[in-house]
Amino acid sequence: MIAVATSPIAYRVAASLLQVAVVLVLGPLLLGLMSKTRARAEGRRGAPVVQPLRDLRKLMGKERLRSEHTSLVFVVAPFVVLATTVVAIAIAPLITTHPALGTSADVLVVVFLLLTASVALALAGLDAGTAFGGMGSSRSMTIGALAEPALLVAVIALSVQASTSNLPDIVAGTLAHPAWSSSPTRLLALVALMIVVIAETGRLPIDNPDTHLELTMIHEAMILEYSGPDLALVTLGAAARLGLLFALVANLFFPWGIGSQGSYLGLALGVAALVAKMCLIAVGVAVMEVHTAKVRLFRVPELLAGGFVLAVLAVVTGLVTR
Amino acid sequence: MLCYAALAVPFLAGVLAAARPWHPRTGWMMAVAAGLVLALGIALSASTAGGVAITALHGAIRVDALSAFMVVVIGAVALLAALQTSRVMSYEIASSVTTPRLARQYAVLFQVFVTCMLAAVLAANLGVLWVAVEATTIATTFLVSHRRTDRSLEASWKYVVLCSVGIALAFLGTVLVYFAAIHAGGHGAHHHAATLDWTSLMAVSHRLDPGVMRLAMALLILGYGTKVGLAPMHSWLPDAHSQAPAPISALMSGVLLTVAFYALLRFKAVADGALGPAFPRAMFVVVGIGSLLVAASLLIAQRDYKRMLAYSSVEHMGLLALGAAAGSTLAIAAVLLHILGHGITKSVLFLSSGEIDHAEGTTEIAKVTSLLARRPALGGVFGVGLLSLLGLPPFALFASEFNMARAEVDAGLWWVVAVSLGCLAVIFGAFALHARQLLLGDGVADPVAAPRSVIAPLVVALAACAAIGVVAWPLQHLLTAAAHVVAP
Amino acid sequence: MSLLLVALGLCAIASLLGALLPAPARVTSSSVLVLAASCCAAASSVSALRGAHVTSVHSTALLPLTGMTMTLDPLGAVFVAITAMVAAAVSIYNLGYVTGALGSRSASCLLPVFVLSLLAVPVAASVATLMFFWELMAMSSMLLIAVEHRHRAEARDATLWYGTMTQLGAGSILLGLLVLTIHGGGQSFASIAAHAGALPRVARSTAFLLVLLGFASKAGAVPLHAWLPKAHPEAPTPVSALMSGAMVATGVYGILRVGGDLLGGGTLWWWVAVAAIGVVSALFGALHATASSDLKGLLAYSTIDVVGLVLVGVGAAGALSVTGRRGAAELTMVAALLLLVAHAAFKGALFLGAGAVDRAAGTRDLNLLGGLARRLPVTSGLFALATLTIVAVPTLAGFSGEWLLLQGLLHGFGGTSTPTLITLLIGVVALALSGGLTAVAFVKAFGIGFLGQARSAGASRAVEVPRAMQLATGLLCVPCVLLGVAPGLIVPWLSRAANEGLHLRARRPVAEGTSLVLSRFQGAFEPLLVLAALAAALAAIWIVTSLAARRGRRRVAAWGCGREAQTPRMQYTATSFGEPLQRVFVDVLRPDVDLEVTHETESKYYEQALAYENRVEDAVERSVYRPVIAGFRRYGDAVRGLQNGSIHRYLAFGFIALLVVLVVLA
Amino acid sequence: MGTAYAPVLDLAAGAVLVCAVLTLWRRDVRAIVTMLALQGVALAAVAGVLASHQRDAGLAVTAALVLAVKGFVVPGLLRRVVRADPGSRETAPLVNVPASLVFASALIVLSYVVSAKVIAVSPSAASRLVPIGIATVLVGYFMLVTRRRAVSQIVGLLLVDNGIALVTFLLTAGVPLIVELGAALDVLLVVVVLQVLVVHIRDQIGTSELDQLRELRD
Repeated sequence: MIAVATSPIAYRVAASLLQVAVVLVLGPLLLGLMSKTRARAEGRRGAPVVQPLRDLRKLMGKERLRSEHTSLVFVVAPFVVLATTVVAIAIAPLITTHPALGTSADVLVVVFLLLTASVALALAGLDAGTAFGGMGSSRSMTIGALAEPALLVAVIALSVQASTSNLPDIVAGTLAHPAWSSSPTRLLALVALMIVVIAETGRLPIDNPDTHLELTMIHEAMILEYSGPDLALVTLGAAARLGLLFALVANLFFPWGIGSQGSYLGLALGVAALVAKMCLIAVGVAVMEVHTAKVRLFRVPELLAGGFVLAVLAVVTGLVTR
Repeated sequence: MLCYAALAVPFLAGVLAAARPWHPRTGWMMAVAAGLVLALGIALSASTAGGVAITALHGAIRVDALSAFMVVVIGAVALLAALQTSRVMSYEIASSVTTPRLARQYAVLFQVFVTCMLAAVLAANLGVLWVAVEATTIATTFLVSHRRTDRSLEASWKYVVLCSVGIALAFLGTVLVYFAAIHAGGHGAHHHAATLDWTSLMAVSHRLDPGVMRLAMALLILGYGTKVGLAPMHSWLPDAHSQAPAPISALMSGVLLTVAFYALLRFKAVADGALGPAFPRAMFVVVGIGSLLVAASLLIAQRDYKRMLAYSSVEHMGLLALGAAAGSTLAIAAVLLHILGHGITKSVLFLSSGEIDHAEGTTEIAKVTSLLARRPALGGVFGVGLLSLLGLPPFALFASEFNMARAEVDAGLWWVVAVSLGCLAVIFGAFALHARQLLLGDGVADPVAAPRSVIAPLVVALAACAAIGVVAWPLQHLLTAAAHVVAP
Repeated sequence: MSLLLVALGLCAIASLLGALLPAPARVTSSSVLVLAASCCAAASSVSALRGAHVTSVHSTALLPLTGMTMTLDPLGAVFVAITAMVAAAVSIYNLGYVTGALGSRSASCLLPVFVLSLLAVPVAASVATLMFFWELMAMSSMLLIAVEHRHRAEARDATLWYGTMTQLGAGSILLGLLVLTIHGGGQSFASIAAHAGALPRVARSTAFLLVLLGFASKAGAVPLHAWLPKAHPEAPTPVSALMSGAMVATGVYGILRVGGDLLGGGTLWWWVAVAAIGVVSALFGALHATASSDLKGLLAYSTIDVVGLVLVGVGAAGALSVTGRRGAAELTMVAALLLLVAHAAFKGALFLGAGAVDRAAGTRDLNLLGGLARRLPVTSGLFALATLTIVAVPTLAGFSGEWLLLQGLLHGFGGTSTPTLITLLIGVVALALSGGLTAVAFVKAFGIGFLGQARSAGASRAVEVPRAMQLATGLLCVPCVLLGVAPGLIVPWLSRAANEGLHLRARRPVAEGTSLVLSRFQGAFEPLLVLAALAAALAAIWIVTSLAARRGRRRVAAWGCGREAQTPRMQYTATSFGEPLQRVFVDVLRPDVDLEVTHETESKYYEQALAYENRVEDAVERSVYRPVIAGFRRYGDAVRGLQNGSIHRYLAFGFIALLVVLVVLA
Repeated sequence: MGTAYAPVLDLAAGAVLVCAVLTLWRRDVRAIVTMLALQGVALAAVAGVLASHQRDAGLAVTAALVLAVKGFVVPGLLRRVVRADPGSRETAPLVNVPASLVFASALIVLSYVVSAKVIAVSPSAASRLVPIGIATVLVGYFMLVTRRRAVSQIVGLLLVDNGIALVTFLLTAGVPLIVELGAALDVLLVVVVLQVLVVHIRDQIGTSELDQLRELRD
């Protein structure tokens, strides 16, 4: 395994902050990019790419409405969602292999931080005491219950290959052994991970981010009661989650261009590389979305079960080929 | 001196009871007598614990640690039974179930019964032991049929016929032992009274003819086994125990069975000398497992709580048989502890079940419910008694059963332990099922308090049972001393 | 050790006082004494864990024909500590909780006995001593389940089930231990451990299997779990907490003590079997937890789940140590112990919280609860904390345990035998799946039970419970946080216990300072840093939003698609919340659903009323236990004919016996 | 009478067994009781012969005792029971008479096989006859199992007892006197007890058909 060279703390903190900033900005833009791509593919002009950021700004200016039954949970949840995502971003090696928390937390922490975010949101959905919130929470937790295991096993597969669950080490290892990227373990894990990412970020064919038809909503139903800045936080959290997952996929499988020497120039290079990779993934996903319809809620488990099996297969092949 | 007293006290009490018409005082007098017997038993145990044996009446009476221990058991259970007698007789007379005349007869027979059992354990001569055991049958017949109901008469008929024929086989066995002893004794066909004495039998036990002894032991186990209540000769037991008045059921289940088992222990020691342990062990294992299986099977769907207790006696006698099969000193010590613990527990249970019968007017499990709510004290005593009976700590039966199992495994009988543990689990389930019906549930009426005079002795007895289950001193010493009499 | 004996003595006195004193005094006095006892026990166990040399006492004055032997070693000390922790909280809780049945003479006499036996089992050092306290534990807990028997038929059934199954288990344990003494010099653990090597392999395996049966059923492992979902909910809350937190752990202790310590590791397939049981239990428990709508029942099933994970860890550790990977073995073993300690804390807290809810709202049925978060702020807060702990939110105790376990499994993968690899693999899978399901179950428990609108009059009238109960629940929440934020403080003790328990002699530190650092493998988790980062992020976000937000906040009616009033009946219920998952796993859960529609008299196209019922029965109980019980009942009825009252038949029994004997002898 | 000793002994012992088998054969309870009395006399004869042969005073006393108790007292008691219960015939035994006799012969064979080991210890004119005693015991037991009448059960019990007594005389020329006395007393008392019980049962339940006693069962 490759031990990460220690580098000055200032650099690492700066790197982490930069990561957070990049992902927070890039997340909404990716959403915009994806809807734009879809619009174009469907022959529409579509809203500008920066539309999501505009929406956020508008929401910040609006009033915070809360239903009379809600408790503290409803107030805290948006903050928790965004905070956990931000910390996860700070842990993950996105533009450099030396993020601040890289050595003090690993991929398991990232996975469980994401789980925390979904739990917080699901509780918030139930807090309003309405039918839709409950429906959304129930559905998203059901999907999460099947997606989380697949995610966990997929990252375990990667950890087995690198014989550590420490993200920077995995990435550095991939850099050191390009062969890893093309190993069957990686490919299986990649597919599994992509399925999970689709589920976790509520994209087609699992959830339709644009619908507000009650019976088909999942994520949107959960956050139905949110408004104003709270809604902004939740939306930003979701976007950041999407950004993080895309970035992780990008770097775990194609880590090229990530800053590994600990030089500030490297960081800039890393940012550029990251943006490029993420945009590619986003466009890819968007194109795929154009050609798929949303599946029935009770077909979703089959999809996720498939992802889970692939992840397990990834671990097995990892064990066999090691 | 002590042993004369042990025989005389209950006998004189019987004479007194016969002399004057029934009066509740008679009951208390009987209790005092039983208490004296208990005290004498303790004194005897203390003086024989060193391994010495007291003989009296030209060697007709011989008290070693084992006999002394049995005297203690008899005294303890008789005390418990006698303490309830006056109450039972009073309400039976009040409800004209019985008459003062019958009550007097009851008191006399009670004392005769106790005297016979004492004679059985104090006799030096195993023939006399047989006579005494057979006499207990006669003494108890009219105690079983005391109530003069159809059922009690039926029970006592079955009791007498089954036990007499069984015990007759035991006599045949004794005769064969005697025959073997004469021919082992060297002095031709000339018999003399001492040949059947314990000491002289043990002296020649290794020279006894195996063929004869094998037959004899088989007959003895069948014969005394009938009285002990071992399957398949157990059939009289549930009938008699369920029909007799509560104190008599307590005495029969608590000590009569174990007095017969005491006889088996003696003969087993002789047979071990002649045959080695293998054959007696095989016999005891067969009857022991059989009894456990019978008890377990018939307890599952049991409908009468007195019969339930009776079958549990069959179970415990089976456990004793398995313990005897192991035969080591530890095993026998555990067996004796079990005899004491079972005696106390079972008499407590029969006495409290008598109270329940009196209060509820039925012995059907289905018709009695939520006793804990409706009669807290009585139900509590019954429930705790059941816990003790099922061999849960801290009661004595846990220690005894654990050590019997240990000894059996040491003797290579681990499969026996496996089977018996299985049966015990089934029995536990059955008892739990019936106890739920009897004890648990909500009371319709407001709680009824049972008289303190009834509950107090039972509580004390259960406390004692728990104490001997936890504290080793001084019982352990006596147990090992007694075990050494019949175990190498 | 002496302190522990003091603790046992205090418990004994407490039970005596509980039996003798009048009503108000007995509860207070026995609770206070038990509290003192658990403090003593905690102190002694800590001293043992911090490396005080192993002490042992033997008394011939107790237990006739065997004597009593006790030894306090690090392995036992862990479990003494677990019991002490829960017992302390419970005894405080009692001061506020006790009402009606639990205040009865018998209950206040038995609860200290239960604690006593729980404290004594891990230090028992001879078969006799162990069985004595084991059975004492079984008896006291059985009677404590029955405490509510007057008003709850379920309590009576639970008593019956628990009593019978625990007795079966005890029998199998006893037999197994006795088989070990066949060649052993005696029944003391020391001599068994000394002679175990001489035993033939078959005997050792038989013994381990028998013991495993007994202990696994006490630990509530599937398929021997049938008693647990009945007993834990029916017992009075303090008893449920003790059973779920401490008693279940004794089952794991037994497996470790016999398999790891006395038999010195044994063979590979033992541990594969243990892990397999664990996997099944984890998935089964988690799944049923998602389907249950009784708050305490949900907690009971989640106990099966967590114990399953612990058994996975134990099994993996055993397998790894047998195949010589001591480092990974230590890791998994420590993880299992940490998970067990954490479970005692959060499950105890959850049960105490559930009891508080039951008392405040008068029901445990999630479908009748809701809206408690604002009525019982303290209880809800503590319950929420415990919930997050079991969901394994980072920097809380549950996560530390699962993180270590995953690390252990991950690093165990390096070049071991195939059975071990498979064990580790299914371990990972089980951990992952049960993690997701647990999240669903507990989002349901808290979200439906405490948030939203009250679904019943009882819930809407709920008022906060006495301070003592809140304090007790809070006390158990302390470890939940402590073990999560600074696991490094406790882990060295656990790894000492693990090394002693499995004879690993690995001694590779797993912790540095407050954080978990795998000295041998690449991997670390520094909860304090992560926590700091979270705090910073929260603060930053809060500041930014409160600066950016330009308008205030307002309370309005929830949006109901233009419908005015949102009645509580419109909310998702626990059943509906779990329904999608139920559909996914319908083949395992096999719910019996019946929907009956009463139509309007005018036209069958208009419904007047809908009655929907959705029951999920325990699959194992339905398909295994019930048929067996029915079989026994049939057999029992059949053999009654044996004693048909005919004296001739009775005589014939004896006669045939005589003839058989004569023929055999002839 | 040294020469006549063995044949006489054989004759007397044989008589005991014949009486036993005859009790199985006859149905009239009165006749059965008579058979029992004859058997008692025969038993006493065996004891007497042995006593005179071994010059054993104690045995002579026993013989007299046996003659008194088993020859006259016990049968007398039974006759009183029978008289109190007119028309009491062993109507339908559970095993019919021919089958019973066949079974009895099987039992006799078995008893010969069993007692071989016993005889082997000290073969003598007396011990050769032990099988007869065993057979009597078994036949008595068989009667107990198969006969419905209360009285015939008592008789069965006494057959068992006589058989054992016969074995006793033949093997060991009687057990110690104290035991002998005790045993005899016990037998007497048992019969008395049973007789009283029969009376009670008849008063209470109005039958001496034991099949009526089926109240107590599981």
